[in-house]
Amino acid sequence: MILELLDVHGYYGKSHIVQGVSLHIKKGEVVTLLGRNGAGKTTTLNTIMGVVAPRRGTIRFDGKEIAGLPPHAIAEKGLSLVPEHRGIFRLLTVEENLTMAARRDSPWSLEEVYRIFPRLRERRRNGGSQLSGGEQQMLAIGRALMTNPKVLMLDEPVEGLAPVIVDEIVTQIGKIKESGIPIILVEQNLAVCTQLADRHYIIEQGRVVYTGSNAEFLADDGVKDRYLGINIAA
Amino acid sequence: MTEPILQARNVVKRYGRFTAVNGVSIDVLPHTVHSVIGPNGAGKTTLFHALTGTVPLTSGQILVDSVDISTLPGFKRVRKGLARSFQVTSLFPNLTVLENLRLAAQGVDAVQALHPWRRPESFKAACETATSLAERLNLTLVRFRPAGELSHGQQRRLEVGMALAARPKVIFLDEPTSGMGVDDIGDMKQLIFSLRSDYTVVLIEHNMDIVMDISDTITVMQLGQVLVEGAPDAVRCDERVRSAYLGSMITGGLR
Amino acid sequence: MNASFLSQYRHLAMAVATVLLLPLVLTSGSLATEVLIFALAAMGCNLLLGYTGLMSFGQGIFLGLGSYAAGMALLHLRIPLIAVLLLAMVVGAIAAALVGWFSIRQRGTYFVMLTLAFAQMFYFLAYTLRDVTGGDNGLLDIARPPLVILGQRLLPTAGPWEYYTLVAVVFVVVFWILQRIVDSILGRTLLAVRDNEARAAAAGYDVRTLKLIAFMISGAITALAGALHAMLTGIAPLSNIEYGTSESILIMTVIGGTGKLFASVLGAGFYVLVGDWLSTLWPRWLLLLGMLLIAVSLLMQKGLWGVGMGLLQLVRRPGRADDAATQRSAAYD
Amino acid sequence: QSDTIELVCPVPLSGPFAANGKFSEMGVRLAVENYGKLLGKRVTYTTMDTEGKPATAVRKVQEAAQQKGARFFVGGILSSEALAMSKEVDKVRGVYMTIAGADEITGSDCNRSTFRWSVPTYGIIDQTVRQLAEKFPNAKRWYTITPQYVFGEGLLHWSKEVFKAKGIEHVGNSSHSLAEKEFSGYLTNAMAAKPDVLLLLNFASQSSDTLRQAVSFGIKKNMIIVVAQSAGLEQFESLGPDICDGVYFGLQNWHGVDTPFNREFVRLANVATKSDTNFTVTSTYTCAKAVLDAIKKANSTDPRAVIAAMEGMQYEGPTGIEEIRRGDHQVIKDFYLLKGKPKAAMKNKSDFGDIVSSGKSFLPVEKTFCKMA
Amino acid sequence: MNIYLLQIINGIGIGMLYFMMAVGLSIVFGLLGFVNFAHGAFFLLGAYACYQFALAGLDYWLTLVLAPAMVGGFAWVIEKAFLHRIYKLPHEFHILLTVGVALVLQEAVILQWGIVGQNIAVPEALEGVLILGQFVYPKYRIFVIAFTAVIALMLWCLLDKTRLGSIVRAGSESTEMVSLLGIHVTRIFSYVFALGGATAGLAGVLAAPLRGVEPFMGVEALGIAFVVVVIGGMGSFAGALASGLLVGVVQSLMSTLWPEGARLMIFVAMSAVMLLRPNGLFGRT
Ligand SMILES: Nc1ncnc2c1ncn2[C@@H]1O[C@H](COP(=O)(O)OP(=O)(O)OP(=O)(O)O)[C@@H](O)[C@H]1O
Ligand SMILES: Nc1ncnc2c1ncn2[C@@H]1O[C@H](COP(=O)(O)OP(=O)(O)OP(=O)(O)O)[C@@H](O)[C@H]1O
Ligand SMILES: CC(C)C[C@H](N)C(=O)O
Ligand SMILES: [Mg+2]
Ligand SMILES: [Mg+2]
Repeated sequence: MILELLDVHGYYGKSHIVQGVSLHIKKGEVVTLLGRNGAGKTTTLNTIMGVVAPRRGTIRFDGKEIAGLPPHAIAEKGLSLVPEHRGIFRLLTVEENLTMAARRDSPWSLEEVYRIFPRLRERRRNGGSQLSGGEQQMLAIGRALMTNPKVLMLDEPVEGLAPVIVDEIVTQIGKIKESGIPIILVEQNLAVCTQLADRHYIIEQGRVVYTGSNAEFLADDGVKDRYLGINIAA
Repeated sequence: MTEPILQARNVVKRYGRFTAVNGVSIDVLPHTVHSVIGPNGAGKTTLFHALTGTVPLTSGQILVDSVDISTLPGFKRVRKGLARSFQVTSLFPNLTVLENLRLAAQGVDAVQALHPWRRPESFKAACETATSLAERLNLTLVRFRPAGELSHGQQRRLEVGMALAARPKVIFLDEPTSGMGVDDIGDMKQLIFSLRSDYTVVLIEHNMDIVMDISDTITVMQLGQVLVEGAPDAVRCDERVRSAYLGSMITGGLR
Repeated sequence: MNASFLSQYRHLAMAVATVLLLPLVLTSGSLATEVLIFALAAMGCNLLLGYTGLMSFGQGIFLGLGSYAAGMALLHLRIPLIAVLLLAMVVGAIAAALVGWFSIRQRGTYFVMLTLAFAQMFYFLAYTLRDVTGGDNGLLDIARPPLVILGQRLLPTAGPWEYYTLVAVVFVVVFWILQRIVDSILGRTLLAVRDNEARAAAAGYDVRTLKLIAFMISGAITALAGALHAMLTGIAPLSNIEYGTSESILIMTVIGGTGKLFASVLGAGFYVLVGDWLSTLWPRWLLLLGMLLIAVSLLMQKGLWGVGMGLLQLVRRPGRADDAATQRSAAYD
Repeated sequence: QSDTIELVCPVPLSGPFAANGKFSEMGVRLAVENYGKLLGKRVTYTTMDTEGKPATAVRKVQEAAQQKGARFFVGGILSSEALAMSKEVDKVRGVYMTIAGADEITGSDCNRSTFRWSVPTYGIIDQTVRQLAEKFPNAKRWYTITPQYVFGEGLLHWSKEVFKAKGIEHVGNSSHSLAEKEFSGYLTNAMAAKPDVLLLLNFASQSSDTLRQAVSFGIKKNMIIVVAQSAGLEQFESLGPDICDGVYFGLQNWHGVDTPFNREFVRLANVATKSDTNFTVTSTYTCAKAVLDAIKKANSTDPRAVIAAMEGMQYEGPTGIEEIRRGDHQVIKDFYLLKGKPKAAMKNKSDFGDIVSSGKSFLPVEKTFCKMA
Repeated sequence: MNIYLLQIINGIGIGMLYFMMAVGLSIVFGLLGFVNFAHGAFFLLGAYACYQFALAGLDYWLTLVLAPAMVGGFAWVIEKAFLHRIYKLPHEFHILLTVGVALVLQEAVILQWGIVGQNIAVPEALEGVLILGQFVYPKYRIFVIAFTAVIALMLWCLLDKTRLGSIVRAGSESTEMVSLLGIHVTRIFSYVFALGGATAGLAGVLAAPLRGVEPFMGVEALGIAFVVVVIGGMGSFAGALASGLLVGVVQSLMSTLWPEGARLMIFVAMSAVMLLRPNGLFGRT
């Protein structure tokens, strides 16, 4: 068990958003967090990273408690979040965006990242403000890899990407998975989720309301209908 | 044949030495959904920027109802009936959802906005637009919350609402469904489709499920230029489009 | 009953109460007058900072120009008091249009620096144009004419409290007008501009014009304060246009709290009175002022207004949290 | 009514002229503390910070007059604030004595309530420029550096008069703002004009800055440098003897001049401030003492009576017997020219130079433009 | 030699000093996004440290290293003690705080070293003048030009060519994102603030033998720094250099052409730049 959340609560000011989430992820595993808009998926990731300080509950990473640490300390331990807004530095070039995040011990070098995302190599001298949405997403993922993550958290990674690129990114996430890095994936695109994930969690109003393996989930239309509002029948 | 409501002729937009949009011409017919698709970085958003005046044109011409608006600044184009949503959410984060919508509704009326004495509440039409839009976008529950506190998906919906509130002739939606929940995507698709009766919609979308179902015309862009233009079926079957853009189309949702 | 209607008159009542209270607690009419004059200036600054999101470090320009305008009018033209004040406001608005035209293209801190540099430029301009401004000496012997309307002598202004009365009337009227403006469609649109300019432009607003209007209103009011100050002291000195004046006005505004007009009155009162008091304690009183500023920035982040509201809340109904939500809805309905 | 007589001392305690303010305060304090009882009342004083701003100065004068009924004011360093205050004190019919330099104070803007101790610009130039022009008849090319305000322009005006009279060529002038700190450009310009004499008409820290930078440009080696109005000992101490050596300084007073007042006061100051006093302390002390003396002489605290007593009054001052001229309220007194000496020649820590010449030079009242109501 | 040429040389001398005064302000602005009103006070501290060391008989060359280091350290403490707590607040609070710090420092300097200005001798090795034809120029000013040029080069390498530089620029956009990459961004803030303080302190040390020390010298330096940063473009290193030189040369040339308006012309130059390039010479759009 590389990451484990037990009854974690997270707040924005006074609003209680994450209301006792428990989940875990093992080495080499890909799990997804699903749920409607506003369910608390992003907030859960933010709570893990310490961006939102958890008020109650335990978060264990590699057996050690990390709840309460500041984000940079958590990131340093090997948790890496690609946020939904991507957070590309507009004043830095593509290459600077990548190198500033680089860790010496990372198996992901600049070359490696360019190999996965050749588009980035083409635009390496471009400022971060001059990228299209898809380019930004590639850069964000590439940059996260440069930090040598032990757990990678992707918040809606294929949002706004062209279908070919989605294919590409899904393939790449698959490769990352094969390299042994466990991934927590928040994604609205069920096709992507079910292609990649081993297990799924569904979150509703800040609580985990469903958990199941990929196979169970695929088979259970009722769950999708109930929690995600997908009317498969129609 | 009906006159196009919006015509772009040879629109070019350069950023420094880089040409993001390179001579694009499109005709948008009234009461249609005209989609613009293409790989990331093809210049779709830049085309929107240029059409709506967010950035100045490098060259080319834009006509709305045959009136040349190419040199008008963005805010004046709103009054000519163009309104847009942004790919990267752009709201008034510290104002409430209703206030966001009210301001968007009021924006078309330039003179009102400068009124230093009248109270905003007395401007009934805008308030009503705001309330009904909040309802329509399923934001009634959070209508008194500051927009910055909404979840990503809620903000995306509000983003679309901001464009609708202006009651424009032509509405530009830049990836309205990105970040939306699976359930909402269906609703949004219905919504956009229904807009067709009152407005004209220009849509950028990567969700082929939506694009193929509701578009009347699809323009496919690549490297700043138009690659293909046509009806959905023609575009879907076009080999160049398949290889440049569509791939295996897992974005289409669960099928 | 309309909630914002109520709140408007609540604030106006506070302003009137302040005007009535000052003579009871202060023995110097000049000091009381200075409080109101700087309250005007701070409100002008607040209109920019709190409502439009523009942190102007150049308010001294308008204060100084207002002083010069009033000074020159009183020295060279024979026009009634009201006309002098209006003239100063026009001068302030024009100067604001000019400075604004250059600076409002910029946002945030760049805007701060630009206005600051402009403040310096106007200082040296006034300094260099000695024939007009009197250079380092300033304009001296500025008279204080009585308030005459339609040939009717309404108010003498010679005595300190007589002059206070005039300033108090001006202050209350301006407060009321400003309150109306910030509650108006324009005021609320300015709030939107403050929040997100790009979106405001995309929603059809002419952002530059809006900001320019706010800047001009602010300039006019600050110049009015400058004119009143020139009449208070009988001089239009170079130091009114100095960068230090801009700094003081901004500090008052921040100390008071942004986004509520009356907060600026509190801020100005506090700054003027505390400064006056500290300076009698110790020649190195700026050390104390500095510490006070540090303390305010560390501990009092909603300004005096926030502190006041906090206390009020404690007294009235301890521990009610949903207040904010009702307020928000009140602002809309 | 009250059992105290209160002096108010409005001076800049903060801002660039705070040093002068501090010394002024010291002077008033010494005067008040050593005065004892006056008309059976205790003498007290309050210092008020004008922040070097005329408007603040005026407001504080108003405040003091309104709150405490204060009528006796001593202070004001900068011409601008002194001018403004003089008018305000006149409005409340008080008494104001200042050391500021602007000629208008006892000239075109003079009034019943205002008195001035320092020698105005005419006398300063007469005792410095004219003296030196006569001393160095071969020095025919002069360059001036002037601060842009009334005091500086007054000095420049009278210098030009002397130049004309003595057939001196004025090879250039650089005017600068009161905010200037960088003088290398002006000095470069001055050197290019190849003058024999560099005349500095600026004051306090600005003249120190100019002088220091001039010395670093090696100017002392090939021209005579004159500082028309020096701040005296405080300035020499801050510059150090190496820079002052060989430079001519104009002085309103000098502790080394042997007068009864100086003998007494230097001792007093050494006890109270552990230094051989300086220009600002001494001059403000003298002003305060003159006002108090006048109150004693008038045997009344009615400002009108005190003014009457002051007009024409003679007293022991730092330059010897000094007299307040009735027509313009100007104190008639000596002005000195001092030449800085090398460190090796200094007999004690305050012995920065020797008086070269001294004397009284004043325009007759008719020529001062002073018309008193 | 032509007088205008001389004034240009002199202007470069002034300009390099102005650059040194301004560059820290620009760097701190770049990362932290607010105007550090205590910047002038750091300049003041540097100058007084130089004075104090000179009194103590310390070698000037040692002072040149020690004093900026101390001022930098002091800035670091200020950052840790105060600024650190209020980064999340709007910028007006940063300004309020740094104005407060500036006041406290200035008054503390008065309490410690007195209100009267003092002179500082030029280091012996740099005494005297260099003779250029019929024109002389103090050796010390030549040294200032050379030394500042070296420092400028070092700073440029640090900020543009290193990973630290990237982080600093990234941090100016989103500190949260930087920390999500495992970088202790608040520590970087402290370093950069200290670096800004140290450059101001260094400018103070360099200026002290030229201008002496007096407690209000920081205010003037801050004013200059503002103008230089505005003209150069906020947060731009090259801009600070170019505009420092521009201001110096304008001021120096004006001392010959129209001395009354020398200061005014700086601001006229500023307006001209603003008109043509609203973001400053090297400002990013
Ligand atoms: N900064 C904030 N302050 C206050 N409330 C917030 C903030 N950010 C999010 N919320 C609220 O927290 C709830 C959960 O938001 P979160 O962003 O975690 O949702 P999500 O599951 O990621 O949704 P989406 O799919 O739309 O991204 C929402 O109701 C939202 O309104
Ligand atoms: N301000 C800018 N300066 C320079 N280049 C830019 C700028 N903005 C965008 N670009 C470039 O223009 C190209 C087109 O960008 P645009 O955002 O229009 O693409 P898009 O088609 O909307 O892509 P996506 O589907 O990913 O949003 C991209 O390669 C991008 O790098
Ligand atoms: C004689 C000095 C006190 C002159 C002074 N500098 C002034 O401003 O007038
Ligand atoms: Mg989310
Ligand atoms: Mg796009």
